[in-house]
Amino acid sequence: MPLSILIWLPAAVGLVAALLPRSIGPRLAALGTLGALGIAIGLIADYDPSSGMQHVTDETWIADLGIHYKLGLDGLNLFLVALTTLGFAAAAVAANFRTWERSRLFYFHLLLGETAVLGAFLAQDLALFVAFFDLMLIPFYFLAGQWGDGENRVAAVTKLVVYTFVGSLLMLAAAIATGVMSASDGQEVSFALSDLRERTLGEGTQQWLFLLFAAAFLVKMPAFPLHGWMPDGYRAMPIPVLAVFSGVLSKVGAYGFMRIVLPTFPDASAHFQELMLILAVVSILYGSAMAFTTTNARLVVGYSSVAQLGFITLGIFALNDQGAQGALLQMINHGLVVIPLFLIIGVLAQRAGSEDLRDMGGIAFRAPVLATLFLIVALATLAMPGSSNFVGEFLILLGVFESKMAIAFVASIGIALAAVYGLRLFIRAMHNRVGASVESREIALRDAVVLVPLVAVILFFAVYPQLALSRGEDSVVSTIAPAVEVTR
Amino acid sequence: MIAATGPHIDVEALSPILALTGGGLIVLLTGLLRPRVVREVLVPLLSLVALGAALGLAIWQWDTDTEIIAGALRVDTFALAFTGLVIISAMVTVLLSWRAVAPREAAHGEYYAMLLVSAAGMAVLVQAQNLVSLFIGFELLSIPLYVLCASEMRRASSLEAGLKYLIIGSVGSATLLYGLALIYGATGSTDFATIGESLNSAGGPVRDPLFLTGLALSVVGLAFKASVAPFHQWTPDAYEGAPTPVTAFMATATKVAALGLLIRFFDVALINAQPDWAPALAALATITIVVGNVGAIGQTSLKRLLAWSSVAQAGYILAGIVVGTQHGIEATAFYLAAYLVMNMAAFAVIVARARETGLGDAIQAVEGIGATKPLLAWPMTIAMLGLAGIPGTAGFVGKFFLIDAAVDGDYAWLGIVIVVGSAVSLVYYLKVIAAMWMRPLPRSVPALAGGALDEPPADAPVGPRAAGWEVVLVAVVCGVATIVLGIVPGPVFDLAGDAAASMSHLF
Amino acid sequence: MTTAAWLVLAFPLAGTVIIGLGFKLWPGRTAGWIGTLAILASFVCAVITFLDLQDRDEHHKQATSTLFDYADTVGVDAKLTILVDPLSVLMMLVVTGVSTLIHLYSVTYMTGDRGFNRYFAYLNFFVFSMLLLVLSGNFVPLIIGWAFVGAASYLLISFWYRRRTATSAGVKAFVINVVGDIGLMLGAYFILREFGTLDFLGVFEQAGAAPVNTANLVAGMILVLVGAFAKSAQMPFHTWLADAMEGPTPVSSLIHAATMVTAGVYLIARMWPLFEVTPAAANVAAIVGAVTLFVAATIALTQTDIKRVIAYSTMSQIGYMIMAVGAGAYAAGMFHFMTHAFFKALLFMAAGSVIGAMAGIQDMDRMGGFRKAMPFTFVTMLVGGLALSGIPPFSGFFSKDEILAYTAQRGGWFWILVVAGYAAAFLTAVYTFRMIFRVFGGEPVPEARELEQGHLHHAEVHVNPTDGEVEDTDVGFPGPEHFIAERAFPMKIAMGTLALLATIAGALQIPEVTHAIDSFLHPTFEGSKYYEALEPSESFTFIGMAVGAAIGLSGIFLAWQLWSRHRGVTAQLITRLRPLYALSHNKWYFDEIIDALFVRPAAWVGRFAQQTFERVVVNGALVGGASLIVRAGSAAVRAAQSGLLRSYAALLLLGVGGVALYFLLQS
Amino acid sequence: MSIEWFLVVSAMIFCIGAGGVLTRRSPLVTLLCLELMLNAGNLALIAFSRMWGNAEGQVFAIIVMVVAACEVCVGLGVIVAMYRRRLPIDVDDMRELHG
Repeated sequence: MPLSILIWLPAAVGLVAALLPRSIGPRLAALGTLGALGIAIGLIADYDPSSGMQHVTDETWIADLGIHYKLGLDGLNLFLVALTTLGFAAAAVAANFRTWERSRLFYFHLLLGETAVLGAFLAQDLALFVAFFDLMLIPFYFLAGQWGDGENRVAAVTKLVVYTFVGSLLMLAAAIATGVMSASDGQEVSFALSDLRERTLGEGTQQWLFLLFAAAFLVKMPAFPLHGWMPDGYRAMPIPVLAVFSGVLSKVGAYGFMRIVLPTFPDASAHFQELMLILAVVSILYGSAMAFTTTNARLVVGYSSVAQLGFITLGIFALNDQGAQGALLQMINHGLVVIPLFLIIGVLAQRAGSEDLRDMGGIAFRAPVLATLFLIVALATLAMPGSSNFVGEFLILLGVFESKMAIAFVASIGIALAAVYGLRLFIRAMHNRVGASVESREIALRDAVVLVPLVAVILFFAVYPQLALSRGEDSVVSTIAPAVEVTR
Repeated sequence: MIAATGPHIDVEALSPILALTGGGLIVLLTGLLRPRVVREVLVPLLSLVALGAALGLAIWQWDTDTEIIAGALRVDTFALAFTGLVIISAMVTVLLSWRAVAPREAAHGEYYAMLLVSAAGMAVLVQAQNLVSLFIGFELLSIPLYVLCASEMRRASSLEAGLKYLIIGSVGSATLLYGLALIYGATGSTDFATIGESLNSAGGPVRDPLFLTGLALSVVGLAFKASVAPFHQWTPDAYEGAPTPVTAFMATATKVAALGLLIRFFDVALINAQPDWAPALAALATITIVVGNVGAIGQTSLKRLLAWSSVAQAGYILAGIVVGTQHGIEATAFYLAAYLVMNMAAFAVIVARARETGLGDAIQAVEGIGATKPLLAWPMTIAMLGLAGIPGTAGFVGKFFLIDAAVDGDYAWLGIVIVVGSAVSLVYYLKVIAAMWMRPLPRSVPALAGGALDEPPADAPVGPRAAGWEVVLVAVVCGVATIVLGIVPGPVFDLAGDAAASMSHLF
Repeated sequence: MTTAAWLVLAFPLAGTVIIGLGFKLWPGRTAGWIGTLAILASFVCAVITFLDLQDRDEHHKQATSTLFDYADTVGVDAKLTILVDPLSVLMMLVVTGVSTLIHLYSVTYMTGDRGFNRYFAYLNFFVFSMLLLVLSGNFVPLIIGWAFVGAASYLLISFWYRRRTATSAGVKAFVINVVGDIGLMLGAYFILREFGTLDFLGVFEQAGAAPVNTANLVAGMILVLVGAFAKSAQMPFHTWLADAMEGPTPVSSLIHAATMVTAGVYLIARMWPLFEVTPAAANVAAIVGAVTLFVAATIALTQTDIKRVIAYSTMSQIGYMIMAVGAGAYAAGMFHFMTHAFFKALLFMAAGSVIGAMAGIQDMDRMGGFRKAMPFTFVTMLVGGLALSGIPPFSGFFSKDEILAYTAQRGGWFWILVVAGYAAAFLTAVYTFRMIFRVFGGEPVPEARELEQGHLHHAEVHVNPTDGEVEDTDVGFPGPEHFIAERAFPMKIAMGTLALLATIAGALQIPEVTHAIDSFLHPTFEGSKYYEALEPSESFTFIGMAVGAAIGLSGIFLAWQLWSRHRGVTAQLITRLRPLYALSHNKWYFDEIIDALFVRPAAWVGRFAQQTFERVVVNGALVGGASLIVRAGSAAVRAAQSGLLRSYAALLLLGVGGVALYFLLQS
Repeated sequence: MSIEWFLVVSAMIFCIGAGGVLTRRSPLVTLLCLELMLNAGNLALIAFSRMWGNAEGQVFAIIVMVVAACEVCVGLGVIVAMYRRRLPIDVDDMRELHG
């Protein structure tokens, strides 16, 4: 029940806010997201690591198709849910400090998006997951298309939606096939993940289904070479929206691998392990290479995300506990750093009048606080030891090291490259001579209100990642157990 | 004295069709009366009443299962369900036609009478279980539509549409007829059941070239009506040329009837030849999905765009028939219902904007309405998302159901074709949405109804005027229905289930 | 006792936070004093810890304490553990002690810089990181400390962040250090795989039992060495150190001379149980150390930037230490670490004082004749120089000779290393006194004269000493003030103390007389193959010392000949030995080589991805291709939709034919 | 006389009709050709009904005639309407709707 409330609260608030007068609507929307955040924190507080799936809701949705409205919370999605609420809260609050035309509609879409993402994370029924997964994108289409930046934003965001939908819809077909085919004669067709996990599919079937799912998730992340939608899409989105899009939505793909693919298609996962690992490594290297050559600040972060998601994929397809734990932690970490990073880029763009690194420089000159916040986030992004991101990468690489040592060594190059593009971003924006058109101003209070808490969370996890690890451990281990068994 | 005892007539079972035809006659006659109010208000009202009556009777007859008129028609839940859909679509059409141009030009009485008769034809079609009644229904459906297409007689494109539809349609029916003739020749009967048996019997004509040719020809004839590629080419032209309400009717009711018939024809009469025709139909479905979706890209006329999309949708629905299972029929029935509401919402908005802007059905007509006309923008948005199959709408559940059926019937690859098609379809559905929400209101178009136009395009009906509350109502209701069907599809599922259940020979 | 150790960690961190959060509040030099006191406090705590340790009996001079589980999951036991034993205590003492003095020095030296508060926040953060590194009893905290010092060093190198030279030097240092971190991390993986734990003691216990030179472990230890080399600027990871001189001089003195760069030495010493079961890896360390100490010495000969000369000498001296610990002369290595910390910090401070007198100029070609103008600086630098050159009785003499003597005890090919060591010792004396003669000897330069008249020179335009770009004195550039020891009491104290230490510290470890360090560290190295075994014979020791002293003196003599007596003769030498000179002056072309091997290829890949691949494949083939197909299909279909009624009919009948054909083929 | 001959003839008529639809540009002629196609169907029906000796085919045929008549009426009606609007009576000129 609390989960249903958590999921539908944002959408409901969004709807109400859309009907209220312009002066109140946005504020209410922000409050709604904060409320969701509150609930999420409450869930973390009373989460009990030992007792598996919690707060399970299981209603029949469409009997004829065996689709259930089944939600559940465990260590695997606990912190991702929290991250989602945090990200959307940050975005909503940040947005509140800007004026948007037709603002109420803006918040309606934003909160609808939050509902969809939360649904995707909490769904314990494959069909339900797919539904939320596909729904997720639509509000962002409106957000980017109506309130985005750039002349050809509509074209860009259409490309984004169509591109990702090709993947998602393939997954829809695959999901249905999974449900139908896994039901052996006499069995009721069921999409409940717990059932699918029991009902094993034939090796061949698993393989083509795996590929369809992988297509959806890899596009969503995005992973090399399926990131074609990313550059234009990222350029088109308004900053607060982009922050959540990159910080939260990209995780759903990775989460899908852990929650659905590994348990449901263990043999296929093992069969395609090398392929996925190689894809991941290439993503890391390619993303990094792009990140330290692009001059558009957004895209530096965008491509760095490609690399980071590569690490996460790497951890997942190490197909062992360390890798999975690392991947989960890294999902949280990446979300935590990317959200403030994009917000900071927004601040920088105000100061430099452009998002191009070549127009920036010396912004730290009169803005020590901004510089410090940015520095902390940047160091976390490049997985500086002492940050939670490092712990994530440490576990991920350890996992890969245990399963495929050579790949671990190649991937570790990515860490060095991360240092290069991370510092490059920081220095070319904040340091060196003050850029021609740059006006170095200290961070405004309204930006600080959003950024400081986020940075505080980063610092907290840097000091005590164990919080996430200990709560995640049991669930992660048991979820990916089938795949681990196969590889043994 | 000899009491003349005519053949027994099961009036109850026949009542829906009777209501439609009778209504048609009454409307036709009422239309002859002079006073304007009679023609412009009473006539549509009467048509609504007739349709309402027919619907009521259909519901009253629910889960009867009898043969009437010496086995020419079969009244069962399936037939009634499809009849119901047809009638609903007709009712909506009446609402859209009220205060439209077409009825005024082709006298109201005639216009609505045609509509009712055509509906009656569709009812006959979905109940037909005999080649003869099949053909009668087929023509009873088509001929009035030819006229309706051409009913905006002052508009050249309307006439063109009418004639094109007529000629190509006649070629189609001729082909169908010839096919039916051959099937009759091969099996010696015009009754579906008997045909089925003779196919079943040892040494039956399943492999007989005569029969197979007949099969081929009739497949084409029926596919034509359902605008399945490559027999779809009349669709865009007819849809674009015809008066928008008529287009709406064709797009929805005709599809329902044609596909209902296809089910009856293939899954009853020819079920035993399923291995023969299923692959062909699957191939046709694939072609249709591809052609329809790529054809819709880059269209600037909304009606034409929807025409192409309806082609694609026909392809999706065909998948439900291919597998020849109850599950498939259920899926088809449900999808048709969903398809009906989604399209009606869209067409209602087109009608409204055409009246308000005088830009006709050009996509510019809806540009920027997101900001000014939420009551039109939202239904259109929902309709587009629904047709694209986005979760939360009837379209998603429907597609889910269809793919489920396809996979279940070992046609998984068809499921994949469907989803790829849907992905492509996003390109043009999103284009419409973008036009509504992400483009500014064109300067020339008055934001509010009743404003003046700079220069009205060639065949704009008449200058801008109010959309009419009934049109907006239709849009909103259908939009809401789309969402509701997407979130609580249960009830409609049960109806579809009943409909499929009457195909008891399937599993 | 561990509480005191925790406090050692706590104070600098507290200092950072206090200075950082209140950066707007602290007026004048307050922040500097806060920082200094914080470090002083932690020095006191270090002393307390030391005393506690002394009270314990020989075999229990070791204590661990865990604050909390950092990342303890799925077989990874990363706990926040500190390990207090003689080795870490020695490090603690030196680090906190020297840091205190350098903070004191900085309070004056950085006055007037608009980044004063930021500077001390960074500096305290550095000390915290260094202590974390030194104290950690588990690989993960070690790596964290390891990376933190790297970050602190980056922050302080590019402290004057509006200088492009400074920021690029910072990036260089950071990235090379990250490479080191990665090495350390991968090394830790091997160790974890081998012993199933990341806890030092846990590992060390099992290490003794482990078979010698198992492939896994050797690989692991080599990777650990990569970490050590990167941090300690050993070949081929040394190139960042010279550029690191972009930072303020006290920073060079603390981080890039006394403490951080010696972390590698500490690491190897700390890991002795592992290195003793992987002699292969240990030998690598010894050899690399030897190579580095020689190469660095040759480079130092020809540099003209005073700070870079000292930097290369640092590299060279650390080479000695690495060689020592690699060869098993742990105590000697740590001893040299300590003495080096004293005299090298001192040298940098003196250099800083000179630079102050030169108003920021660091080029020795522009210097000269400061002896009269800056007597105190001269004396301290002389002391430092003598210690560095290994002239008895200064501290460097004893520590360096102990290293060489112990290494020689390993016999065999270690002799080659020893020879290299002595050769480098000679060069050391030469370049050290080259520096001293060129700065203090000869005709006084204008700045010196000005100073003699009692006026400290101030440049009218401030320029970046490296690339000569003109600068203002606001945040991100050096402040307008300059300071020399003669006129700044805190600087005097700091330098004086260090000078004293540099002179007398040798007394701790006079062969055959005192064994303070040896015996103090003994508990840590209990059970080591080499610790006692390498004790050289009396005669051997004294021969070694004699040779060492002789070499040192002859070096100084040569320097005197070249740069004091026959000025200008060097010019002829340069022309005569052009290739050698070029090799040395261009630092053996290491920058160029690394640039060609790694930097350029990486950049090229980046450009290729950026300009070609992304456009052609990712957007071209994958996105464009798909849309192209769709659009083509659309065009075709719509072309067929010609509007020609008869063509429609034709297609229809064609379809009929097709379908009929299909069905007939069925039969 | 065996059924084949009837079929051959009806098939030929059907093809002639189809050919006419494809070749002739006057809608009036096209309508005639459509009649031919339908009547080809009729012929076949009657032949078969003869072959099977049941009346169904004949009934069918009669109904088809009616239907055919209706179609022609509608067709002529539309053509007249076009004529009234001075539109060219030529199927190839009806190309306003395309693409």
